Formats: sequence, C-alpha cells, structure tokens
Amino acid sequence: MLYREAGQFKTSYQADGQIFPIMQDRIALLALLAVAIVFVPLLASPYVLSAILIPFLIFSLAAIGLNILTGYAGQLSLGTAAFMAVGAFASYNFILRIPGLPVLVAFILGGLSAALVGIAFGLPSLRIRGFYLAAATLATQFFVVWCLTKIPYLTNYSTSGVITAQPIVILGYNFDTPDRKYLLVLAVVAVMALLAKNMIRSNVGRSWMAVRDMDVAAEVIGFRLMRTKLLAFAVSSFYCGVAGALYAYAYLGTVEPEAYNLDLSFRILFMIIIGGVGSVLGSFLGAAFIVLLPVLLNVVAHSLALPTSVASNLELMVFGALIIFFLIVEPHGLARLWQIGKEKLRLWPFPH
Amino acid sequence: MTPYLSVNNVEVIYDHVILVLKGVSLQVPQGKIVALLGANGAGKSTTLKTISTLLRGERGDVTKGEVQFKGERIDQLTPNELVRRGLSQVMEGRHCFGHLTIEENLLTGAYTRSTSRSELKASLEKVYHYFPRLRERRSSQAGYTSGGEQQMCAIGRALMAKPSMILLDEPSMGIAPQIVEEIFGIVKDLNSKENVSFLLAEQNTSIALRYADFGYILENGRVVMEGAAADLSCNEDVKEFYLGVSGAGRKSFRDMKFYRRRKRWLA
Amino acid sequence: MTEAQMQMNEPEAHFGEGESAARRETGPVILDLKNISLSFGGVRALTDISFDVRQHEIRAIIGPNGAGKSSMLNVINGVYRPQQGQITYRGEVRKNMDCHAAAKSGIARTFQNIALFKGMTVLDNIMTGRNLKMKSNFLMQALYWGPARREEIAHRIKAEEIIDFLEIQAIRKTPVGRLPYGLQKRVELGRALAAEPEILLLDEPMAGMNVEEKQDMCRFILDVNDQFGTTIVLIEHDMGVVMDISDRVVVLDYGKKIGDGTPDEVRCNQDVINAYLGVACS
Amino acid sequence: MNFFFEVLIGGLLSGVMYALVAIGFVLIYKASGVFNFAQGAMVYFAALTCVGVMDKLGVSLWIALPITVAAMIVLGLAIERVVLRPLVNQPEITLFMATIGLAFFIEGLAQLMFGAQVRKLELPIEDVPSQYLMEHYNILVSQFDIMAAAVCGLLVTSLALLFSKTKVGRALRAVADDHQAALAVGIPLQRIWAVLWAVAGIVALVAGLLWGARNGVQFALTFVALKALPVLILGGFTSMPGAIAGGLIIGASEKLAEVYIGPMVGGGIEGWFPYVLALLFLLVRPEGLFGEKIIRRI
Amino acid sequence: QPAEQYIALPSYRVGPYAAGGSGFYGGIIDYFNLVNLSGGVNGVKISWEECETEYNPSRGVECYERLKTKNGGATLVEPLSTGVAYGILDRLAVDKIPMTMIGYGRSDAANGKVFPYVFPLITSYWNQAAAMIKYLGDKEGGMAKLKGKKIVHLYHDSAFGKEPLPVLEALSKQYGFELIKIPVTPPGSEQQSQWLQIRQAKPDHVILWGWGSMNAVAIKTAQRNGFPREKILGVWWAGSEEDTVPTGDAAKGYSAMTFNTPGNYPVMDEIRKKLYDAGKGNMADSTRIGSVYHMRGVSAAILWVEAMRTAQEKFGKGKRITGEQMRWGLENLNVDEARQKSIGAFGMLPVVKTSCDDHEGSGAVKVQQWDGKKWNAITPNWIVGDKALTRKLLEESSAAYAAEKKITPACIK
Ligand SMILES: Nc1ncnc2c1ncn2[C@@H]1O[C@H](COP(=O)(O)OP(=O)(O)OP(=O)(O)O)[C@@H](O)[C@H]1O
Ligand SMILES: Nc1ncnc2c1ncn2[C@@H]1O[C@H](COP(=O)(O)OP(=O)(O)OP(=O)(O)O)[C@@H](O)[C@H]1O
Ligand SMILES: [Mg+2]
Ligand SMILES: [Mg+2]
Repeated sequence: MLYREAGQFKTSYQADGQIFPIMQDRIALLALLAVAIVFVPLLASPYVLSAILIPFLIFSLAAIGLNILTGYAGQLSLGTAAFMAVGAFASYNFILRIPGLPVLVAFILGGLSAALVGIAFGLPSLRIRGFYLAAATLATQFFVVWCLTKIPYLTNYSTSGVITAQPIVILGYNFDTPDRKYLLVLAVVAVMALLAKNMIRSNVGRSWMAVRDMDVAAEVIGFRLMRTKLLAFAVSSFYCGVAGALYAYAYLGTVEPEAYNLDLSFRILFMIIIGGVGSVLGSFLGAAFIVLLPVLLNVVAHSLALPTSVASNLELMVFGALIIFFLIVEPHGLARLWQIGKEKLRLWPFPH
Repeated sequence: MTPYLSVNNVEVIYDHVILVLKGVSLQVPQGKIVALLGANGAGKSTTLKTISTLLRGERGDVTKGEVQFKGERIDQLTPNELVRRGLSQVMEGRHCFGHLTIEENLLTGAYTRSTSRSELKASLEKVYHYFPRLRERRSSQAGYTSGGEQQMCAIGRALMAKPSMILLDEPSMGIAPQIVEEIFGIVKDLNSKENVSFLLAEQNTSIALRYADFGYILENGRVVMEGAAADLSCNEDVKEFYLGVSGAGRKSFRDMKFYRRRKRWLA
Repeated sequence: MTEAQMQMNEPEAHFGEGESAARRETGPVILDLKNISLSFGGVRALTDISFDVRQHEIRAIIGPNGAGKSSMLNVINGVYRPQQGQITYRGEVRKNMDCHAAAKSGIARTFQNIALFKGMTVLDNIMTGRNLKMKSNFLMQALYWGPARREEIAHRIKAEEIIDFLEIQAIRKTPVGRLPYGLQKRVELGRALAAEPEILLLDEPMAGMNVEEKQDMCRFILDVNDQFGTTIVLIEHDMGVVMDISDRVVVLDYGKKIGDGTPDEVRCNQDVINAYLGVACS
Repeated sequence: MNFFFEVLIGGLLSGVMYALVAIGFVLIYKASGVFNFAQGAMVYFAALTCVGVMDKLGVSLWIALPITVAAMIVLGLAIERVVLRPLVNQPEITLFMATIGLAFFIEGLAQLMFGAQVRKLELPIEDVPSQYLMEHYNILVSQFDIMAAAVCGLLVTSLALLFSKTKVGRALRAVADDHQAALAVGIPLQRIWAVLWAVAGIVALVAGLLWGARNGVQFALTFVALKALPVLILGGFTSMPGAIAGGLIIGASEKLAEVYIGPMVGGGIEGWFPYVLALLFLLVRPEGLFGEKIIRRI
Repeated sequence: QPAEQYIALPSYRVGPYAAGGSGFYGGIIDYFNLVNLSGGVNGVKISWEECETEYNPSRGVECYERLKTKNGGATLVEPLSTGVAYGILDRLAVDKIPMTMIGYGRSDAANGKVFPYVFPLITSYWNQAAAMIKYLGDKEGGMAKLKGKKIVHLYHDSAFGKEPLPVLEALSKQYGFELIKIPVTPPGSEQQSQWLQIRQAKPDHVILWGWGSMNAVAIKTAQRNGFPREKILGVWWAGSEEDTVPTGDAAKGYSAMTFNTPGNYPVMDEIRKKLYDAGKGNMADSTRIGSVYHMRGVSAAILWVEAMRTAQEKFGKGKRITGEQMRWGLENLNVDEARQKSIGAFGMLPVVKTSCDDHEGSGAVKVQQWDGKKWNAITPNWIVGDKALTRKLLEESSAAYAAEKKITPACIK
C-alpha cells in the first residue's frame, strides 16, 4: 500500500508534466542522488569507484546517446564507439592546442565535433532504413578509427598513434583520485541525463519518436524528416562524444584508437537493448547489467575453482545465454520489467 | 449435442497486468454462424486470438479456462495444428504478406493442404470468383494494394485452407457496401453448402445479426447478453446501441442526441 | 460531358433541394483539383479527375475498393505526386503538394490503416499534432526552462481541450498501441484536430465501429465542422453516414470519377448504383 | 595490364568467399526476417567441430563431415526451440540482439569443447596457383578459389530455386513479412525455422570449411561475418543472387581500391572502403541491388 | 601462515587471441607451480589470481582494479595486451605496482626515469626492428649490401604495427634500402590485394609485422600467390605454432623473430615431469608444452621470480616483498648465464640486466625458422641491432611523454 498514485491529484499541467509525476518516485530519486553524492564517495572502495561506478556512469551516458538515436529516433546504429572516439580525440586536441582551455569546455567542444561527424554520417539515413542503415553505420566505425590511426596530427604525432589524456584540472582543482573523478563523471552524467529527459518530454523528443514509429505519418503531420533525423544524429553523437571523452580522461587515461573499436559499439548497443530501447532509465539499467554481469560471472566462476579456460568459456556462454534469457522474459528490456513491477506494486495487494 | 467449438470461462491477461477477458464462455454449434458483438475494446479480437492460440505472440496469457474444438482441448496446440484440424482465422487489420503478390498470398493460405495442383487451382479460381477484384490485382504486391483489396485477400487466404470452422474478425471493415453483402453471402453459402461453421466478430451489427444464427454481446471482457440472432435484434438496447434504431425508426447521424440513456444491462 | 455538366450544376444543386444542404452555408471553393492523373507502374490509380471542395463543407468521397479514394487524399496532402493535373489551394496553383507545405498550410488528415505513433501515449500523439505551432528551439527544450516550458504548457492545454472534446480523458497516458481499434481512430482524429487545420481529410474514420461509436464519431465531425468551420473531406463506406452528414459527394470507380453532387443526386445516379451502391434509390 | 587483371580476378574470387558467408545471412533474413549476427560464430563453430572431431576421434575428414552436419542440425533445432520460439512476433531488433547473445554462446561452446588453439584444416584440394591457367593465360588463380566459386554458385542456385519455386520457399517469405499472419494461415513456423537454421548451419559449415582451409580454423573466422556485411547490404538482404553479385562487386572493388587508391592515402582502406561503397550504392538503391523494396504505404 | 607473494594476472582465454593468452599464462602459472613445489622463493610461496579480460581494455582495467587489492595487494601485473596496458599505465605509479610488458607495448617505456613502474623486459619493438634489419643485412652479406634492396613492411594497421616505423625509416635512410609500407586492416582475414602488391613490387624481403589471425592468412596468401616464404621474416608475435600450424605446409621455410631459443631445457622437462605427469599442468593440451607462447610465459615467470629473489636479497630473505620492492627488484635484475644455468634455462632467453635507465635489460633476439613441424633457431647467437639509434629515439619519445604528462624524469631510489 506504500506505492500509490491515488490521492495525488495534479492541479496544473505543469505538475502533470513533471519527469516523475508520482511523489514516491521523486523522493526515491532524490534519495538515490544524495546517496550517490554523499555516501558513495565516502564508503565505496577505490575499486568500486574506479572500476565499476565510473565506467558504469560513462557507459550509461553513451547508452543514453545511442538510445536517443536508436531508441527514440529509431535509427539503428553500430557506430557508437566511433563517435566516442571523435569526442575523446577532439577533446585531447583542443586541450593540447588551445592553452588554458577549461577541460569542461573541451569536453563540450569534443561533443560538438562528434555531433558534426554524426551529422555527416547521418545524411544517408534520409534514404536508408533499418538494418541497411545499421550495416552502413559500420562505415562510420571503421572510417573514423582508420582516420585516427592515419592522420598523425590527431594523435599529436605520437609514433604509435596513442594519446595520453591530460590531467583534469577544473578551476585549479585536480580531479585525479577515483572519488573526485567519480564525482565529476556523476555530475556530467546527471546533468546530461536530465537534459535528455527534458528533450524527450518536449517537442524534439516527440518528433524523434514520431519519425521512429511511422516516418511517413510524421512527415504528413509536419515534422521535417531531414531536420529531425539529423538532429537526432547530432544530439546522440554529442552525448557519445562526451562519454568518449570521459572514457579517455576519467577512465582509461592512455588510449589508442583501437580502444574505440566495434566491440565497444556492440557493448553499448547491448546496454540499450537489455536495458530498454527508448528509455533513459533503461540506459542506466542496461549499463549496470553489462558492466556488472561479466564481473559477477567472473567472480562466481572463480569461486567454483574451475580450470581457468573452462571458466572463461563458461562465462562467455552464460553471458550469451543470459542476454537471450532476458530478451525472452521481457523483450522491451529491464526498464519495462521495472515498470511492470511498479504497476503490480500499484495494484498490490490485489492481483489485477 | 456437444458444441463444435466451446470457450469455457476464459480469462486473459496482457503484459502480466492488463486483464482483458474476465471469464468469457461461448459455444458455436456445428454448421452454425455465431456473431460476437461488442463495442471497441470489449475483447472480441482477444477472444478470437485466444481460440486460435495466437495470443502468445502478443504477450497475452490465458490464465483461466479452456477452449475445446470438436470435443478436444486445443489451447495448447500450435496454430498450424489448428489449421490442419480445420480451424482458420482471419485476423483483424488485414495482415497480408506485403512482399508477396496477391496470388502468392492466397497460395500460402493452402500451405497445410497437400493437394494436387489442379485442386489448388480450383480453389484459387473459387476465391477469384468470389472476389473478382483480386483477380485483377493478382500479380501486384499485396503491400501496395488498397485497404479493401487487402481485406479481401485476407479472407480469400483463409478460404484457401478449406476450413470447417472460420473465425472472422471484422470482415466488413473497410469494404464497400456491395462487397460486404457479398462477403456475407459467401459466408452463408459456405455455411449452407459446405457446412462450415463461423464465429464472427463484427461491428456491422445489423448485417451480422441478419446472417447469424446466434449472437453474443461482449462488454468489458464479459458476455453480457446472448441469444438467438432474431431475439437479439428485437432487444431494445441492441436496437438502440448496435442497430441505431429506436422507437421512431432509424435516426439520421446528423441529429444524434448528446446524452444517451444507460444501457440496461449495465444496471 | 457529364462531368462538366455536373460541375456547372453544382451551385444550384447545392442550394437547391435537400434539406441538409439548404440548411447549411458553405463558402467559396478552397481546394480545386483539376485533371489529376496518377499511376503506379502499370496501375492507373487515378485518371483525369477533377473536383473541388468548398470552404466549411463536408465533402465525401466514395467508391468501390481500389477505386483510388485513398490515393486521392494522398495527392491532396502531398504523399503522392500526380503525373498530371493541377491543384489550387486557397488561390495558389501548384502542380503537386509537398507533405510539409500541405501541413503548414492547414491540411491535416487521418489514415485508413491507422498511422498513429505506436510507442507514444495518447497525449503525446495529440501533442505531435501541434508541432507546427511550436516555436522554441531544441536547446531551450532541453533546458525546459522559461519560454519553452510556458509554450509546452500552453500547448498541453490545447491538447487537453481536444482530449475533453473527444472524451478520451481516461486513456490519455496509455500507449496507443494497446488501445482497441476504435479508440485509436478517435485518437488519430484528435491528432489531426490538434493542428487546428483548415481542411481535414478523413480516410474511413468509422471503419470497424459499431453504430453507437459511429454516432459519436459523426457528432465529433459535425461539431468540428460547426464550431471551428473546418472543411472536411471524408472517405467512408457506410452509406448511412455519408448520406446523412455530407454536403456533396464524389464517386470514384477504377480511378475515374463517375458522379459528383449532393447525396440525393448521387444516390440516384445510375452509374453509381451500378458500380457501388447496388441498390436503387427509393 | 596483366597486374590489373590479377587484382581484378583475385578480388572477384575473394568476393566469392565473402558471398559464401553472406548466403547464410540471406537465407535466414529472407525466411524469417531475423538479422542473424551469429552467422560468423556458426561458421567458426562448424569448422572447429569438424577439425575437433577429426582430432579427438582421430577420424578422417569424410567421417568427421557427416558428424559435423549432424551437429549443425542439432544446433539448428536447439536454436529454434530455445531462442526463436519464445521470441515469435517480437521486434526485429530484439531478434537481432538475441542472435548476438547466441553468438557469444556458440563461441564459448565451441572453444569449451575443442579448445582455443588454432588448428589446420586440409581439404583435398590445395591452395596453390592453378598450373593450367598459369601456363595458358599467364594469370595467377588459385585452384582452391575456383572450387570455392563452384561451390558457391551451386549453393546460390539451389537456394534461389528453393525460394522462388517451392511452396516452402513461399511460406518462408511470408514468415519474413509477418510472423503472426504466417501462424494464422497455418504455416508451421517452428518446424520451418528449425529446418531453416539447420540448413543455415550446413551453409555455415561449407563456408567454415573453405575459410578454415584458407586461414586456419581459429576464432578469427567469426570476423568473416564483417566482410560479408557490405556484401549483403550491397546485394540486398533478401536476394540470393544479390549475395553473389554483391560479393563480386565488393571483392573486386575493394582490392582495386586498396591497390590503386590505398597507397595515396596511407593504405589500409580495405576496412571501411567496402562499407562506404555499399553506402553509396544504397543512396541510389536503398534496398541494395536486388533486395526487395521496403514497402512504405499509408 | 607464511606470507605469499601475490601477482595479478589479467589474462584472456577466450576470444580472438585466446590461443596466445592461454599459452602465455599457462607458462607463467606452470612455472609458478614449479617454484611453489620446491618451496617457493626462499620459502615465500607465489600466489596469483586470473581475471578474464577478453583482450578488451575496459574489462582489463576492471580486472586490474579488482585484482590489485586482493590478498594484501598485488605486487606485479602483466596484461599481455597493449590496450589494457595503456589503460592501467597511469594507475601504476599511484598504486605502486610494477607492470611488465614482455615483448609489447610502448618501446620508450624502457626509460625508467619517466616510466618507473613499467618494464618492457627483454626487448622492445624498436630493438626488434633494428635487429631484424641487422639480420637481413647479415643475410645479404653485410649491411652495405642492403643498399638498393627492397624491403616490404607488411603491418597490422594499428598502434602495434606502426610502432617500429621510426626505426625502420631511420635505418632505411641510413642503409639506403627502399622501405615499402603496406598496412593490413585488422583483423586481416583477407590479404589478397596486399600480396598482389608485394608480388608486383618484387621485394627482397618482407617483414611481417602481424598479430593474431593475420599471420596465418599472410603466409597462406603468400603461398597462393607463389611468393617464397623464405623471404618473409615475421615478428615474434608472428612466430608461434599458432601462426604456422594452421597454414599446413605453406609456412615451411618461413622465419620469424623470437626471444626464446626453441629447444628443450631442463626447466621445461621439470614442468613436464612434476606438473603435467602429475596432472597439475595448467594447459588443457599437453602437446603445447614448450610451444613458443608457453615458453614465453615461462620466461616471463623466470624473470619475475628472479626479481623477487633480487628484492628479497635487499629487503629481507624469506619475506614477502611489496610492490615498490618488487619494482626495485625488476630494476636491478641480472639474469646472467650462470643464473640461467642454475634455473635450468640456459640459452632459453637472452641475458637480462636492467637498470633505471634501461628497463628492457637486453634487446637481443634470435631468428627461428619453421620446418613444417617445429621452430628451429637459425641464428646461433643473439642478435642486437643498432641500439644507439633506438636509444636516441627512446630519449626523444619519453621526453615528449614526460612533457605532456608534466613528469620530471628521475630515478627512484
Ligand atoms: N497487445 C496488447 N497489449 C495490451 N493490451 C491489449 C493488447 N491487445 C489488446 N489489448 C487491450 O485489450 C482490450 C480488448 O481488445 P480487443 O482488441 O480484443 O478488442 P475488440 O473487441 O476486438 O475491439 P475492436 O472492436 O476495436 O477491434 C482493449 O482494451 C485493449 O486495449
Ligand atoms: N503506392 C502504390 N503503389 C502501387 N499501387 C498503388 C499504390 N497506392 C495505391 N495503389 C493502387 O491504386 C489503386 C487505388 O488504391 P486506393 O488505396 O486509393 O484505393 P481506395 O479507393 O482507397 O480503396 P479502399 O476502399 O479499398 O481503401 C489500388 O488498386 C491500389 O492497388
Ligand atoms: Mg477487434
Ligand atoms: Mg483506401
């Protein structure tokens, strides 16, 4: 009986348009944020911070980016990692070449560069659809990584094409320990997730979803396909670009272009599909799932004391099997599962 | 007499939470036409999908009750098995195979039959005879044909399986009045000549009751009324809400009153 | 020949007999189609069709299946480009429409095979109808602040009016994919209305409804027509509805126009009876 | 000029090898609308099973082959039962995703059974330049490639006939359009899918044998799927002949590009060039050369 | 309970590089077990934990972070993956855990003043490249004979393949041979066009700078195009059984670099006898004992164990040493011939002697050739290339890194 909508009347459309119309949800979210900001850095070990939470947040951000494109605007993309790479390498170059440029501004510029690349590679989406487009986005993936290995300027003429992220210093404050990095990433991700939520509940978001659900009808209603799709590509790439920059600066440190390979694109794609296509919450759930599951499996496999090669292969198999299992249980992802859970809770204790 | 098809106290839930059918029971005797009437969202299509076991693909679950066809339980069978046993469904909303031509669409309908080429040809001819428009469009991809043509195609496709019982979901939707009459003519024809039984969900109540032997009225997932078709069409409420006639005969759509009296069965 | 005659006859026909026509005022011609021809490969969907629509009238298009009715609507709002012909809309002559321009100049429509945005809620679907009226840019929307927020709320109020009007308050937050067919049609009408169109094109808005629901739908259509003066072009197979609510009727068959006039005229036109109605007028 | 022809022919023949993998994709896509990302893993699985059986049981290729065919059939049946059946009528992307999960599973399974080390696979035909062509035309073509081309042609012809001429073929195309309606007309989706995936498994085996003999049986075989993708989009997901045509075009042009354009831009363009080429093609024909048009009608 | 020396092994045993990973880590663990059987390092047993990285940087970092704090803290780490190594490079100095990069990674990391915690032991890519040219020169009959020759550098188009370019280019200028660079896009499962180009160019030598499946394909494609394998010289990542066996006879006559002399050694016999015969071997497939990757793993483990010994001598025999002390041990390593003999690995690897300036410790390599069944060393002596040149490059490159990272180069005492 704790989770009830009843009795919470909305007296204005403004109140009804809130991101979390149910009060319990709002309280829960605020509590979660408070914990994430205050308690987590105090209590979590550096391992949890730097090996679990930071990548989780970064991947969530990239997943939100991909979700904007694939989940909301319906354009299946396999080139996420390429946009992340653009973000990272562009940020690196901006900081390198513009002395005194604030790091956050560099991240934004990196994101914008990714957005430009996104627009360029989004152009074909006006004609190409579905899996054809997905396969075509691989062109982005391979081409961008190729450019990064081929153009020495981009890697500051490092012989092997590897870049080393500069220290993150904001207003003289050095974000060098796991907890500081964590807080920075958390702030960026929280703000950007909020912005994404806002976009999705206003006209841009609706235009994306309209194009996704039925592009001909969307056009008849007055949305411009080109503008809508390209905007989706731009915004999505921007998100991925910032995520890519964080991936380099707050997580890996020293990176080669190969770190942004197809594999990464696929991992982000898993996240949104497992988490829930077309759901910001799903991006987080999916990222958590994909980051945690292998760790969990690894730990379990070790505790079983299996021979390592058997354990590794079993891990892979269980990972694949779990993906399938979750899809069968709920094809719309963890976010839907969550939602159904809430609906059940709302009806509780009556079954229907 | 055991009914040909019987649905006993079926309860259906979509998505684990949305309860749609709340204990529906109905019977179709052999060789009869039974109409299933009801407002939008009453659960007619859901009932038909429950019978043809197509619910599984739409994340619907039958949580209670059972369905029997020719005296056997069928709720666990596959649709393929059902079609083989003679139970075909025409789905709501056409569902033609867009990339196949009209003729190929029709031929897939005969998938379960292992017949000679000439027999197949005869069946095809019969469908073309019923729907001359299809003959003209036989080699166009179904995805490009008009709404009505697709509807005809869907009905024709079900006929190709030579079923002994057909579930028809809104056959008249989007069809020109003349053809609607023809479709019902075909239904009657098959029913009387080939002893095919029908369960039809239909919104065009007047014509449905005209051709049916028996009718059920579904509201909010419950059967609220059942009876011989003739009796139903005399019922005051049915007349007012489903046939659009009340005391003073048929009313123009132009001068509808804004407030209506409550249906008696809701009382 | 007959076609030309009919066009000549129209004004009188309009204000002549027929109680419905007499009672209603319609304005000047707002949309005029001349000699439209459209074919797909070998299929001639429309052959040399001309007709007009007057402001504030309810214009029905009827005809057998595959006659080209939906294609006609598609031509009017720019989904299909006719090979020949000319469209005059509000005095402007064009060879063909372009979807976006049509929407912008006040043409809205519903579709025969419902074309709602399946993954969105009813409210969001209706809000999409208002997109052309939204001005704030996407950065403001992302911040959801100031003008963008005010705008969103203003439009929300409009959308709620439509929801009230169509009596679908209870389902506003339901994803449309889950709704029964009839309600989806209603939502689609709502989405079209949200654009506050000048001309509303309705493609079989009452298919798959029972009489009660059709009555509701008719009431909505008539109300829109009355209250907002919206011109309506309607395709429908239910002759009861067509004859009762439309001012003038065009009849198509095999892509050709075989009749045009008031419901009563059309009902007694022998060509129309042969091709479509099947029953002689009483 | 001779060099040009060598590059061209070499490219065409590589293209055939790509097509071999693409056929497996097309088979499944055309017949069920599933974009099977596990095709590469199946190729690896098939080849590894074959050499693994030879190794572990110490039998010859001719005995290992039927055993592997049986294994692929079992795999196909299992996939239908466990993965596809519960996912009937789900969105394309969900099915696509499921095949990625499947790919992981199959890769893990294969390595678990037969180990991760690289093995050699020797077919009775050697991968050396054909003497005959060398002497008579002074053109260098491996006899292995000629055989691969023949096998590929045979597969494509028979599968294309299956689709266009038989009742099952028609049913398969119907399934790809609309699962629910296919069920409604009584097409036994499950049985058909099982058969189909078994056949796809056998096609994967053929590809696996040829690729494995060429490159060694190793994990990297799963990557040949990446080579097949541009072939697919160029030829069209739904066309068997498209797979061949796409393969030839991609193979030839990527080789020519690498040799003649590559040096100008620093080389290594083979990775993205086929994709960009396919993309350009798609701009003209969004469904690939021979793919079925995507129907967008309202 | 006696203290254990804990080592973190972010390994990979699935995925495209599983063959190499399982051999290498198998070798390491086999040697650890062997040492533990005889009582450990002065009584200190070695413990270790593996974590599957799938050769993927982000999983590798997670593994590192997870492993590093276990069992009282890791004192050494070896990911055998350039990407993973880069991902944890910055963390090492903070965590005070040394990392070895045996035969891979950035060559300039040999400068201990800039990379105090990184040890590209035995030899780096730059020294390998220099040694390759030295070998080719000797084969031609003197470095002067290289003038006018054509050498193709067929490389994996990634950081790894591009790493030797500065050295090769400098040497090409110095000796006047023509260097033709032909990249292969990873994973390199199709190389027809590259080999046609090579055939067209008619080079005197081809350097095969490949990794993973690319190598077998290269050899096979060379055969298809009738290019003699004798003219191909691979790097040490292209010189294992995994690269040649799958090609069948095609690899006969192909040679490659190595830092292990193929052959049998007492230490390998011991592993065979004490571990595998007792069913305690780490590798599933016992035919792979003594394979290139396996031996490479054993060599790595030998060096680590020697570093522990060295450190224990300074910081207390029989005590568990810390990461910092391990770092010191690695930096003051001296595995000379006598030491090798006593281990039972004489000649199996070059003499390794490290210092703060030189974290590499050797730079010597051998060339081995595939006879269709196994690898045989074809250079009796260890080859060392132009070390002055590589030293110069190393200074420049590490100085640039230090500047970028704002590090003041200095030796840690
Ligand atoms: N896939 C689904 N998921 C959730 N709810 C559904 C689904 N399909 C149908 N429903 C709900 O089930 C109820 C009954 O729907 P059904 O389609 O059976 O009605 P119907 O009587 O056929 O209506 P109509 O006359 O409009 O076709 C409706 O309220 C609908 O919202
Ligand atoms: N995009 C298209 N490509 C090919 N043929 C088309 C296309 N659109 C319509 N047609 C054909 O044009 C003809 C007219 O179709 P239209 O949809 O306009 O019919 P309609 O009058 O709306 O029929 P219904 O009442 O059945 O909806 C049909 O025969 C149809 O097959
Ligand atoms: Mg229905
Ligand atoms: Mg129509």
